[in-house]
This record gives sequence, C-alpha cells and structure tokens, in this order.
Amino acid sequence: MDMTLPLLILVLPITMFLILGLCGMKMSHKLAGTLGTIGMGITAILAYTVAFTYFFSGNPDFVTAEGVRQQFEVFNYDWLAFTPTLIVQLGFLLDPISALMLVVITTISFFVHLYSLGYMHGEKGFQRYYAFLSLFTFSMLGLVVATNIFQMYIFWELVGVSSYLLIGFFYTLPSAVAASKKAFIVTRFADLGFLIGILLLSFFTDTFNFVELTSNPGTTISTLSAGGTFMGCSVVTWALCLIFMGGMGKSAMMPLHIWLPDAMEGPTPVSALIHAATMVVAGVYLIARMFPVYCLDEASMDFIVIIGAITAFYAAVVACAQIDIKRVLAFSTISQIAFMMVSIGAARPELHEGLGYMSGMFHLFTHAMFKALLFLGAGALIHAVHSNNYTDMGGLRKYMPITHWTFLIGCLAIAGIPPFSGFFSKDEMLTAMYDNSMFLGVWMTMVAGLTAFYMFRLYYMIFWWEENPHYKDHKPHDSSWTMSLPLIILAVVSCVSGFIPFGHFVTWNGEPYDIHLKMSVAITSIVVAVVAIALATVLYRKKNDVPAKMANSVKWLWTAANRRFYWDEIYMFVTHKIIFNIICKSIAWFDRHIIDGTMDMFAKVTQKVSYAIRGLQSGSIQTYVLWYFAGAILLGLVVWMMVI
Amino acid sequence: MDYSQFLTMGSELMLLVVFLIVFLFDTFGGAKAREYTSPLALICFSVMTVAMWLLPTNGGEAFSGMYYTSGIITVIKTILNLGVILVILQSVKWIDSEEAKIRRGEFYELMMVTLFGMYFMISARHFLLFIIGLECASLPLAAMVAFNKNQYESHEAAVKYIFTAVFSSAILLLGLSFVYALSGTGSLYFSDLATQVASGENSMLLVLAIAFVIAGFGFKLSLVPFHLWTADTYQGAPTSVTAYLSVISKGSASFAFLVVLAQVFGAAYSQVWEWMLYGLIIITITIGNLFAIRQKNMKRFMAFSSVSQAGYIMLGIISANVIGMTSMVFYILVYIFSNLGAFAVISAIENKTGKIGMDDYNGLHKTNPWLSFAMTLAMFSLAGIPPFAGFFSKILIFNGALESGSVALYVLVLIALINTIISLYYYLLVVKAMWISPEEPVVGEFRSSCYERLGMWLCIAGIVGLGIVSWFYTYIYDASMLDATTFFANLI
Amino acid sequence: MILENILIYFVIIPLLMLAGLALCRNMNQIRTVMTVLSTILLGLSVYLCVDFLALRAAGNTDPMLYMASWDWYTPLNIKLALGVDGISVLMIMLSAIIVFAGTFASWKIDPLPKNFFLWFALLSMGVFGFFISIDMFTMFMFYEVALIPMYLLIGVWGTGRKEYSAMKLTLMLMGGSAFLMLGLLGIYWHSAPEGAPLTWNILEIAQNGAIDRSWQMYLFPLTFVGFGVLGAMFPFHTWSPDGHACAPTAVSMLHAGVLMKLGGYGCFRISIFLLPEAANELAWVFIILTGISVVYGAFSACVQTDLKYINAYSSVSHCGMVLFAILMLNTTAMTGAILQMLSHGLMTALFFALIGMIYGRTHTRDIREMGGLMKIMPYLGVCYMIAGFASLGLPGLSGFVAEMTIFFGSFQHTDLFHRAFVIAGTSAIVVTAVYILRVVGKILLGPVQDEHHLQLTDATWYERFSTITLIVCIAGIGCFPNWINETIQQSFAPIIRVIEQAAI
Amino acid sequence: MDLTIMMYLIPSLIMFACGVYGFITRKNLIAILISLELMLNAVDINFVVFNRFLFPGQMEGMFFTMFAIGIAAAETALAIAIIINIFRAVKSVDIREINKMKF
Repeated sequence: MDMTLPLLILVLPITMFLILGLCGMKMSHKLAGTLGTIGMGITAILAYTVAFTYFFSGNPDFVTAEGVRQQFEVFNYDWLAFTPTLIVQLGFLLDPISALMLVVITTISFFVHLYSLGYMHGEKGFQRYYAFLSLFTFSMLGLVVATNIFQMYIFWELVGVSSYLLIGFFYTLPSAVAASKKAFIVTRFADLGFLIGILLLSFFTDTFNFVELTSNPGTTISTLSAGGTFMGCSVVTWALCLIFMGGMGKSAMMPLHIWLPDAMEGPTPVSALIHAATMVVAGVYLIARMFPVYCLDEASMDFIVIIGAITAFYAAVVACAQIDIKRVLAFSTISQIAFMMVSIGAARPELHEGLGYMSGMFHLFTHAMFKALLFLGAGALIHAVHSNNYTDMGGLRKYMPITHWTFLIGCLAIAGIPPFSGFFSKDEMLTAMYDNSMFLGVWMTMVAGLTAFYMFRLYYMIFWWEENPHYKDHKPHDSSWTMSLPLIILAVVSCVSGFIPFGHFVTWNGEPYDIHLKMSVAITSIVVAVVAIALATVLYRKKNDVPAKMANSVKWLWTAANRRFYWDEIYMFVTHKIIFNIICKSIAWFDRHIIDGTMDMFAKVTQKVSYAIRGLQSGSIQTYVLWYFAGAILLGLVVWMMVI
Repeated sequence: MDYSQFLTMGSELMLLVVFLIVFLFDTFGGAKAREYTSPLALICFSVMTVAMWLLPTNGGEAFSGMYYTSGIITVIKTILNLGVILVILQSVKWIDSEEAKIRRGEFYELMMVTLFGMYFMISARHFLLFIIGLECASLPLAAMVAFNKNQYESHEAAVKYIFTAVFSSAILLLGLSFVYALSGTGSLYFSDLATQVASGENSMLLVLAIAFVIAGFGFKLSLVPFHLWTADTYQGAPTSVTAYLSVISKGSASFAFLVVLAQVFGAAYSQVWEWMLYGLIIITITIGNLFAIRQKNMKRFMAFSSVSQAGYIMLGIISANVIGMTSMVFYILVYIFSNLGAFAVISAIENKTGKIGMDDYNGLHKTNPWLSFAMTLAMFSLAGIPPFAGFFSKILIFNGALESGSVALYVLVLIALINTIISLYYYLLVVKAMWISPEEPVVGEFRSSCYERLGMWLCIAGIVGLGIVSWFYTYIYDASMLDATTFFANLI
Repeated sequence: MILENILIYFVIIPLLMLAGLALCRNMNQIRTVMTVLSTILLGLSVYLCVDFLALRAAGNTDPMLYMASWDWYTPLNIKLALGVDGISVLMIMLSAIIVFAGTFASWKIDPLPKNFFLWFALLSMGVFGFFISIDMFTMFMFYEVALIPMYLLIGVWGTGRKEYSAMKLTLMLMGGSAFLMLGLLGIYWHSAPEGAPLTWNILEIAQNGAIDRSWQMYLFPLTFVGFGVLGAMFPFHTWSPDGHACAPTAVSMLHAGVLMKLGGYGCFRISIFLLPEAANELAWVFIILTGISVVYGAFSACVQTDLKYINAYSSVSHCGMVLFAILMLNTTAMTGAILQMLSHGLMTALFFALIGMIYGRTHTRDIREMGGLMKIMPYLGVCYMIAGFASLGLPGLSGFVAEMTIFFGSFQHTDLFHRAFVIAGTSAIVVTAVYILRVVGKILLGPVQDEHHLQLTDATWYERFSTITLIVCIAGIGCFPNWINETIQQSFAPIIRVIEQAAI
Repeated sequence: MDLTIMMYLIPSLIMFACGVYGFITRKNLIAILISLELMLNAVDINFVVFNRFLFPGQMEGMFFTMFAIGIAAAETALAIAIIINIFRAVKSVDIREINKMKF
C-alpha cells in the first residue's frame, strides 16, 4: 500500500496544530474554525479511505486468501535506537482494530470540530481550542496506529497532554485548572506503571514491536518467564499488569478513575471527543493490542476482569446519585469502559473464538458513537440553559426537540434496547462474560440494568419532570445547524451501527466469523433493561417526592454515592496531607536545615574558631616569644619522639 | 688571594655599585637634586636587574666555597630584584611626601643593604657567611619598619620586630652551636656538615638543632607559631615596608631555607624535617587563614594572608625535589607580583586618603574602577584562580609535593587544598567590598601617580602573563635542573 | 586553511570578546560585540558539528577528531591538547546556543554592562576551553575559569541574598574543585608505567592504563565528588538553590545550562574513563547518592514557592539523573546522560530566561503572588508551558528522549539494586509533573492575582529571539533524536571498552 | 679538678634559660634587651667551648663568636634606638603598654 495516505493522516492534524497554534492569534475565529474543521474533514476522508481499503480491497497484504486479516506495517521509521536491537520506531500499523479506531476517531473528531463551531462560538481562545483539538487528534491517531509499544507510549503521553490542555481550556477558572492538573497527574502516575511495564517487557523480549510480540505470543511469554519471579508474581504478570496500569489510568479504572469526572470541567465537545469516545478507550485498545500475550497469562487477565467488574459497578452506582449531567455521563463512561475491559479480560481464544475481544471492540465502537452523541446532546443542553445541573433543567422536550430525540436515542442505545447499537454490542459482551463465568455474567447484567436506570433517570430529569421556571425569561431552544447536524448523524449511526457484522472485521486473530445473538442472554438483558427503564419512568417521569424519600431512607448510601464513595477525599488526604505536607515538606525542611545547615555550619564553625583563637595574637611581645620558644622546643621534642 | 673570584659575585658587586651611587648621590647631591633620588634609584636598579639577567651566569664559588652561585640562584636573585623594583615604584609617592622625604635616601639605602644581605644569605655555603647575610637582611629592616617617625604604630611594630628578630637569631645561633658541636670536623661548611649528618650520629642533638634552625627561619618566613610578630609589624610598618617584608624578605628566606635544609640536613629529610615541616605547614596555613578571615585592616589582613601563603611556599620545600624547587621559585615570583599588586592598590589608596580599612573599600568600583580591577586580579591570583598566575603557581607547587607518592603528602595537599577554600573566602571578601557592597563609596575618585600606575600595570601584566606564558616556569626549571645534584644529592 | 585548527577558535573568540568589550564605550557597542561574536560562535559550533558528522560519515573512526597539540609547560609535559568527540561537539553546540541566548536575555543588563559581559565572556571561554581540552591540566584550568566569574556575576548583578549565595556557591564549587585538583594530580603522577614519561593527556593515560587498583580507589571518589559538586550531587547540591535563585537571568541560564554539565562531562571523561576499575567497584555508592538526588530534588521542588528555587531543585533532580545514568556504565544509559545534559541545559536555560523575564515584569518570583499571567503575557506563558512540558518529559521535546534512554539503559542491569534505583528514578517523572503543573497552574492559569499585573506587556523582540532559539533546539532534539543518539553512542565506544576491560 | 665540657655547657644553658625567662617576665624594655644579650652570650660561650674542647686545632668557632658578638652589638644599638623612639612617643618603656595592635 502506498504510504502517502497514512502519512497524511498523521501529518495533516499536526500541521493544523502548528498552523493554528503559531498563526492562530492572527486569524479570525471563523477562519480558524473553518480551517480546523476542513482539515479534520479531509483527515476523516483519508482515514475512511485507508480503513475501507484495508477491509475491502482484498489486497493480500491485508487479508489472506482464507480471509484472515493481517497486520501490516505501512511504514516504520527508526526514531531512536536505545541499543542496536532495541529500537524505537515510528510507524503505521494497519490491522483491524487500528483501522476501526481510525474511523472512530476521525468521525467523532470531525463531528466535534463541526459542533464546536457553534458551541464555542465567540469564546476567547477559539483558535487555541482548534489547535488543541488538532493536536489531540494527531496524538490519538498516532497512538492507535503505533507499530510498537513505545510509540504507543509516546502518543499516550501526547494525548495526556492534549487532554490536559483541553480540560484546562478555560484556564481562568480555578476548578478547570485543578481538574486538568489532576487528570494529568493521575494518568501520569498510571503511565509510570506503563513505563515500568515496558521496561520489563522490552528488557526480556528485546523488542518493542507489537507484531513481533504478538505474532508469537508463546515465545514472548516464555522469554518473559525467564525473568523469574518477584514478590510471588512472575515477571510476565508484573509486566502485563503494569502495562495494564497505564490502561487503567487512561481508561479511568478504579482506583485511578478520579480524574475523569473532574475532567468534565473542559468544554463539553472535548468531553465528547476525549473523555467519552476516544482517549479513554485507549486502555481498552492497549489490552486489545496486546491481547495475544495477555490471554496466555491467566493472572493478569483475572486482574483486568476484577478491576473492570468492580469499576463498572462502582461507576454505575455513583452515576445514580449525581446531579451534574456531565458527571452522570462521565461515570457512565467509566462504567461502560469497564464493561469493555471486563469483556476483553473475559475473552479466551478457546472460548467462543475469543468473542469477548470482538465484542469489547464492538462496544468500543458503538459506545464511542452513542456516548459522543449523549455528550454533544448534553453540550447542547448546557449551551441552552447555561448550567450543568439537571436541577436547572426539566421539561425541555418541548423546547429542544432535536436534542430530545437524539438524546433519547443515545439513552436507548446505552441501555441496550434493540435495535439500537448498544444492544448488540452489550449482548455479545454479556455472552462472553457468561461464557467465562456465571457470576461475572450476572454481575455485569446487573450493571447493565443500573446503566439503563441511571440513564433514564437522567433523561427524565432533563426532559420531563417539571419545567424549570427560569425558562420564561430565557427560552431554551435548539442550537444552530453545526451543532444539530452532528447530533442527528450520530443518532442515525447509533441506530444502525448495531447491524454491522462486526465479527467479519475485528477478531482477535483476524479470522472472521459470524456473530449471532444468544437468545437467553439477549432476553435476560432486555428484560433487565426494560425493568430498569420502567422503574426510572415511574420514579422520575413526573415531579414527585418518592426519589427524595428513597434517598433519605438510605441517606448515608446516597451521600456516599453522591460523594463518589469518598475517593477524592482519600486521594486528597494521601497526596496533600501525606505526600505534600509530610514527605515533601519534611524533605524540604531537611534540605534547608540539615544539609544546607551543615554547609553553613562549616562556615560558622570556622568563624567561631577564628574568633576563639584570637587571643593567640595578644599584642604582647612576651607571649609571642613564649609561643616562639615553646614552638621550637615542641617541634624538636615531638619529632625526636617520633624518630625514637 | 685570587681577586678574580669576586667576579663570580657579579650580582652582589652590581648591587654594591647601585648602593654606592644612590648613597653618594644622596649624600653629596644638593637639596634640589635629591628630588631625583627615587628615579635614580629606580633606574639604576632596573638597569642592574636587566644586566643581571642578561649577563652570563657562570656559576661558581668564591672564598673557598663559602660563597656559591649558579643559574637558579641568579634567577631567584633576579626575581627578588623585580620585587624590589615594584616596591620602589609604589613607595615613591610615600617617600617623596613632606613627612618622609628628608629620609628618602636612607630608605633606598637600607633597602639595598637588606637585599645585599639576602643575596648573601642565598648564596652562602658556610654558616658564618650565612649568619652575616641573614642578620644583614633582617636588622636594617627594623629601621625601615620604624620609618614613620611620627606614628606610634610604626614604633610599636619596630619594637615587636626587633625583639622577636633578636630572639629568633638567638635561637638560630643556639641551633647552629649544636650543629657546630656535631660537625665532627669543626667546619661550618654546608658540605662538611652534610657528610656528618649523613653519618647519622647524635640524633637527639641533631633533631633539636634542626628544630632550632627551623624556628630561626620560621621567624623570617612567619611560620606558625613563629609568626606572631607578623601581623603587628605589618600593620604598623609603612605600607611600602610591609610590602617589602611580605614578599622580598619572605622570598629570599624561603630559598635560603631550602638550601640549608636540603644541603645541610638533607640526610635527615625523611626522618626529621619532613615531619617538622609537615606539622608546620598544616598549622601555618590553617592558623593564617583562620586569623585572616576576621581582619578588617587591609595591612593586617595581608599579613595573615602572607602567613598562610608562606605555608604554601613550604610545600615546595617539603617535596625536596627539582619540581618542588622550581615550583617554589615560581611561586615566589608569582607571589611577588600578586602580593605587590594588592599592596600597590593599598598604598595608592593610603597615600591618597590614609584609609586602610576593608570597609573603606566599599563600593570602590564606582569611583576607582581601575584600582578595583587591579585589586580584584591580585586577590584572584592570591586565591589561586585561573587564568591568573596564582593558579599555576599553586597547582604546580602541589604537583611537586606529590611526586614522592606518599599518602601522607597527599593528605597534606588535601589539607592545603581545603584551606584554599577558606583563603578564597577572605580574598573574596575584599572583592565583595569593592564590587558588591551597596554602601556609598568612602574613597573618592582620584588619579594615582604615574609610578603607582606603572607599578600596578606591571603587577597586572605579571598576574595575567606569568602563568599563561609557560616560559618563566620552563626557564626556572632548566636553571634548577642544572643545579639539581648540588641541591638534592644528600637527600634521604 | 583558516579553519584547520577550528577548535582553538572556541577559545580565541571569547578572548576577542574580552578584548572587544574592553574597548567598548557604550551599550550599543557592547551589544554589537556580543551579538556578532556569539553569533560567530554559534555558527562555528554548527559548522564544527556538521563537519564532524561528515568526517565520521566518511569513515573516520579516531576516538578524537581535530586533534591539535601545543607544548606548554614542557617540564611537566603539560600541553594545550585539543580534540573533540561527538559528545564534546554537542556540548560545544549547547554552550554556543546558550551563550547566544544568554546574550539576548541580558540585553538590558544594569548596572555595569561592560563588566557583566566581560565576566560573561570569561565564563564562556572557560566552558568552551573545558570541552575542547583533552589535557587534564588545561581542562581543569578552564573548569575553574568557568567557575569564578560566577561570584561576581551573582554578587553584583544578582538579587535577594546575593552576597551570601554567591559566596556559598563559589566556596562549595571551589571546595569540589579542591578535591578534584588532588585527584587530577594523583592521576598525573600515576599516568604512565614506571620509567615512561608522565602525561596529562587523557587519551594517553587511558591507553597506558597504568594506575593501579588501590590508587584508583582513592582517586575515583576524589574526582567524582569533585565533579559531582558541580553536578549538584546530593548532599553537595545546596549551592544550587540559593545560587540560582539569586543569579541574574543570563547567569542562571549559563550556569544551569552549561556549567552544571561540566560536572557530568568530567565525571565520565575523567573519573570513569581513566579510573575504570574503581568506577566499576564504587559506582554503587554514588548510585545511591545520585538516586537520592533524583527523587529528593523532585520532592523538594514540590513545596517551594520561589520560581527559581523550584527550578533549581528540579535541576538537582535532573542533573542527578545525569550522574545516575553515567554511573550505570553502559552505552545506552550514558548516552541518555548526555542527552539529558543537552536537554536539561536547554530547558533550564529556557526556564531561567523566562523566569527572568517574568520577574523583570512582576518584580516577584513568589508563585503565591502571581496568577493568570497567561492572559497577560501569552507568549511568555506558552514558552513557560513548553519548558515545563520539556521538563516533565513530554514526547516531542528533548526531556522525554533523554529520560527514556536513561531508563532503558539503566534497566539493562539485571540485579535488584540497580533495578530498584531505576524504578525509584522513574517515579521522579510523576513528581516532576506535580511540581511543574503546580507552578503552571499557580502562575499562568487561574484568575489574575494582582491587578497591577494587568498593565504588563508581553515579550520584546530580543526576548522572543532568545526563547525561540532555545525552544527550536528543544523540539529539534525531541523530534529527531537519532542522529544525536548515534553520535553519542559512537563516542562512548572507547569509554565502554575501557570499562568492560576493567570489569573482567 | 679537670674542667669538663659540661661545666661550661651547663652554665651556658642556664644563661640561655635565664635570658628566655627574663625576656618573658621582665616589664622593662631595657631589661628585656639585657635578657636577649644573655641569650646571645650563652650561645657565644657554646661556640667557644665547642671549639676549645671538640675541635682544638681549629678556629672556626672563635671566629663565629667574634662575628656573633659584632652582630649582637648592632642589634642592641638598633634596639636601643627604637626603645628611645618609643620612649619619646609614650614616655615609658613598659612593655605592657606596647600592645596597641593585637588580634
């Protein structure tokens, strides 16, 4: 395959970033926005071309005669040679999941660019915003097409920083600054694990390359096993779990999830792009990328499943008790990503041809669409009522029909109601989980039910419940076409994308297979979803005091859930009280007083001694001579004794 | 008697001639003519220095070996001459002042007599000649110290100087009498004594003798604890005399010290005087530094600085090898330029304003940037900062000390090096006063006399050039190489 | 050809600078002299770099190129021996860049501009001389030449407790060089086998390999501590925070940017190259110390409130990383160390330049008194963020490349001791992020703290010029590291060979 | 009774010690000068005695003594001159008053 197009996919966004970043201040808002959007549009077209070529051209590089999809390195340049064998390369790996991600990222990114034309209209720093979006897109694309784990790490950091910049976009707000800092530091901490994981992995296997690592996973594992064990776990498990730690950070798994809700301080389209659809699934993507290696190590797979399952449930419960609509969506995102994690973690090649892998990626795709839809919808709402809290909303369905309908579609999709896309992917995931273990299946079904409940609670609270009196002064209305169009298109996609025969495109080993609904699971999940929606309908359709009473009856639970089970407080305590106040301050004190004090002490002691012995120079000749004589005699005696 | 042997004493004879010219001019010249005593002395002296350096240095003996000269000895004498020229340059302004001009001639005469004594001290190879040279070098200095007739400090300084000097010569003579007792043959020739020392008898008396001789030299070199007169005398003496004392007297004594230790007591080196010097060096450098950091009077400050510098010079002796000797002579050369650079500034300011406190230097750069510049260079050079000459002399003298490779000397050098940090501290205090102190300048703007400026420029040139131009060191090295066997043959 | 002995020009041009400045009468002349000559230096260093790479590409594999030698102190065999390998070339380039940028950063220095630039030129002469020398004596001489102007530069043109800081800095650094001097003299006296002439030439000493083991064990700590003091090794780093905090902008730039590199450079060029057996044996002691530096500096930086203190502690951490990597004694880690030197040099220079510019406007460096500056001076704000990102290791900027090379290189040691320290070292990247973002958050972002700041203006042309130069270099290394990497690795080959022989 | 060398040396040593003691304890400058003379003379005795007893065939010690006496005289003269100066300045020759410069 010609490398021009793939290269352009990367070059275009970074060029946009540079142009907008360097010359943006000189441009008008309109020009900058248009430029960014068009650039992104072209990138999207290129990405689609590449993805379609990959999936449909039948080129033997991409797919064998038997229909097995291949991994193909379009190009791979040496970037930095640590040792003659351990070389970091920058390249473009085309395989099912990267092609899929190309589509997802460029699509959402384009819609967000378009949407932001309206949403960010007139904001100060509009050009900067577009520059950052381009930077993010570049980094994310670089991440997904990485040919080696180190390239992924590079772009991993870059998306981190783009995310930092975008969360802190409204940099005059202290909350935004704090949130962006938190996001960066938490993910950075996770990346530390990732880095150590890479160190271990690359040291034993002497390669970073994904293809080399995954084409012969057995060898990879056995070379890693040669590293022996440390603290009861094998090096394999250590390496893989540490790498997963990186994923936990980016994908906001417990206990590293705390940054994501706060990240909602950023502009809403950013939340849609980064914190719902693309960046946060990087963790899932990472595991999927390394899946052939992971699936040979039970311990790390179990670790993934456990973390995922706990996170999914936790996030779902917390989502039920949030007031800020973006926070609800954020926790829903955490929960859904955890779903994908569990799905991939539960997948085994021998179980159902690794169904969990396929379904996880499928859900990644559908979730990206409907979650972006929901976020953009939320953005429209916030734009309209100038508040993030649903308590300031209610009854909006009359005022904002487009938003209402698209939002509803999003909710249905996430709740897993057929024929919307979420149903299909979730069903496959649950199937994979039931295959893995009954308990896991039931647990995750319960989470799915909670998902349906809190989404519809949100839906009703926004669009039904009771009309907010403020509307009289300031009538909310649907937004301009730039904002509505993405909503509509994404809604359509959410409706239809479930029917994509995903198993033909993305499977763990490239061999396509048909997917079919497993009726028992499908029916169970539909029933659970419907019951949950019904419950939400009963509770929240009209204003009543039942929810408040319920909340009051288990007040501690409600408060705890509302406060996200005090995770932030714990973190605050550890970082501020312990690390900052105790460790850092004492180190700084130690430095100033002990280390520096010692150095100063040398000086002081010298001065003191100098002062103390000044009597030697008494001014009297007789003392001088006494010293003289004593010195001469002493000199003789001491040396004489030495000689003897 | 063979009169041609006087020809080997060319430098002494020339000095005598210069002395006579100045003496006669001063005695018989009219009051008007005496105004020109200073330029005359300066010119004669310079001519003589150049002549000494240019004339072939055919080494040799005189008075059946009591007097000895060679390349390196001429070199050290020339170096001392350079120092004297610089001292004359900076003293002209003072000696021509109303108060002192009547004794102008005497000053130069006394100076030349002491120099004459130093020449003999360096060249002597017999203790009789040596003692005469030594006393000739130190007694007239007492008169010079007391030169400021109207200042009490000058007298006090002179009292302290003369009494300690006599005491020290008593000690030295006592030591020499022991040596005489040990001589075996009754000869006081260095070479005869060396043979006797090498035979290794009477070690206890020998140790005491060496200790007393070192103590006697300790006075001239101001080694601790024989240094206590130094600060008071330096402070009280006229600045030019202080300058003279601190470099010329010290420089000549160091070389003579090396001659005596290496040539007479060479056989007792590793047993006896290496360890005596070892201890003396450590306390000299340390005590000198510790006292220097508190000083506020520039002359007193320079006194303690010169005490610790003497310790560094001793490193060249303790190494007792050619590189050590070369480095020591080089060190003296550099020390002369650096120290006189500092004294040039001190005396320029004192002559103009009478101020010699370190606080008086605050903000000096605002009014007198060139003086500050010269002083800064001198301080940096004394502290051993490259690219100034002091750095080279210091590192080379350390280098010489390490040749034997004994760990003890490594430790000694380490101690000396640590002391350089303390010394750096107080030298920087002066720099700090001049450049950094925010106070308003005390010393007003003024223009130094042309002699002073010439002196300062020479010093600056020396400070900058002596290290970078390696010719000086190589020249000294070649000269000392030729004489290496005479110096270090007896060494054990 | 006039450029035959190209290296000597790196000393001659600063000398010309001194001479030219001495003749200057007014500010414009001073600026002209400095600009012209520092540009020539920069051009010359670029030429040197290109020419060097061309020679290497043409197959010249000598350990040192452009060798030239003039006798100096013949009795002691001291020579002015010049020669460079890839590392020195890069260091020279770094120095030239920072001298160039520093000139612009001190465009409006006051008072005594002439004296400032005189010392500045002397300092740069020392730095260049150090990097081009392969004779220990001249190397040490230039080393000290570079140190001492710092006293006056900080003392006269500094701010805050400048007298104290300048004195402390000078005395501590000179204290280090006292140990160093003894170590070098010791090396000299053992530089050749019995009977052969002693030498100061590094290459010859390494070839002779005559220093026996027991002496190496004495001399290694002396030289390593000597250079380590300048490399801000714990616990000898305390000159750094105070010194940097009080120094004027260009001096901080040059000091943190280049001078601290002298320490690291000396460590491998002398301590390790000439004393390989002791290096193998004693590395662990210093790994502990430098490992502490890395973490300790980072943690200390977290609680500082003065911008310069933060940066100084971060320098402790980053320079600790340099020495840490050098002690790993393998090609990759040592390459990382050099990259880190370059990277740290550039970004710290940038940091200090920016801090100076911000301080020049706000007249405070206390982060609690600033806020929202991004709004007021976006250009400086953006540059500060870039410097911050470089410092916390953002890919695409130089810090990342360096740190990663260090980590991957260090991790090649298989024992638990080294691994544990590597992992402790990696944790610094998180802490770095914490303090960088803390500062950025406090001073650049958030609401404007002091409304007087609203009147402030953004960067002037010469400030932009100086910062852009540095940023371009930082990004250049960050984006295209491989040629530098290869150059360095190649240059390490002889050193690694010596170490490996010693290890057997 | 034969006079042994020690019979000369011991008095000379005592003389020297007296000189040192006198120097350290006397308050009058002139007295101190006398003490110094004692010390120098003790040394002279040493030389003479050594010459006489150890090297009877030679005269070096004697010559040395002559010169030493000469030098001592010069020293004394100089010291007296300075003492006179001091006396003029402070109207006293008490050594306790001559310690203005110290530390």
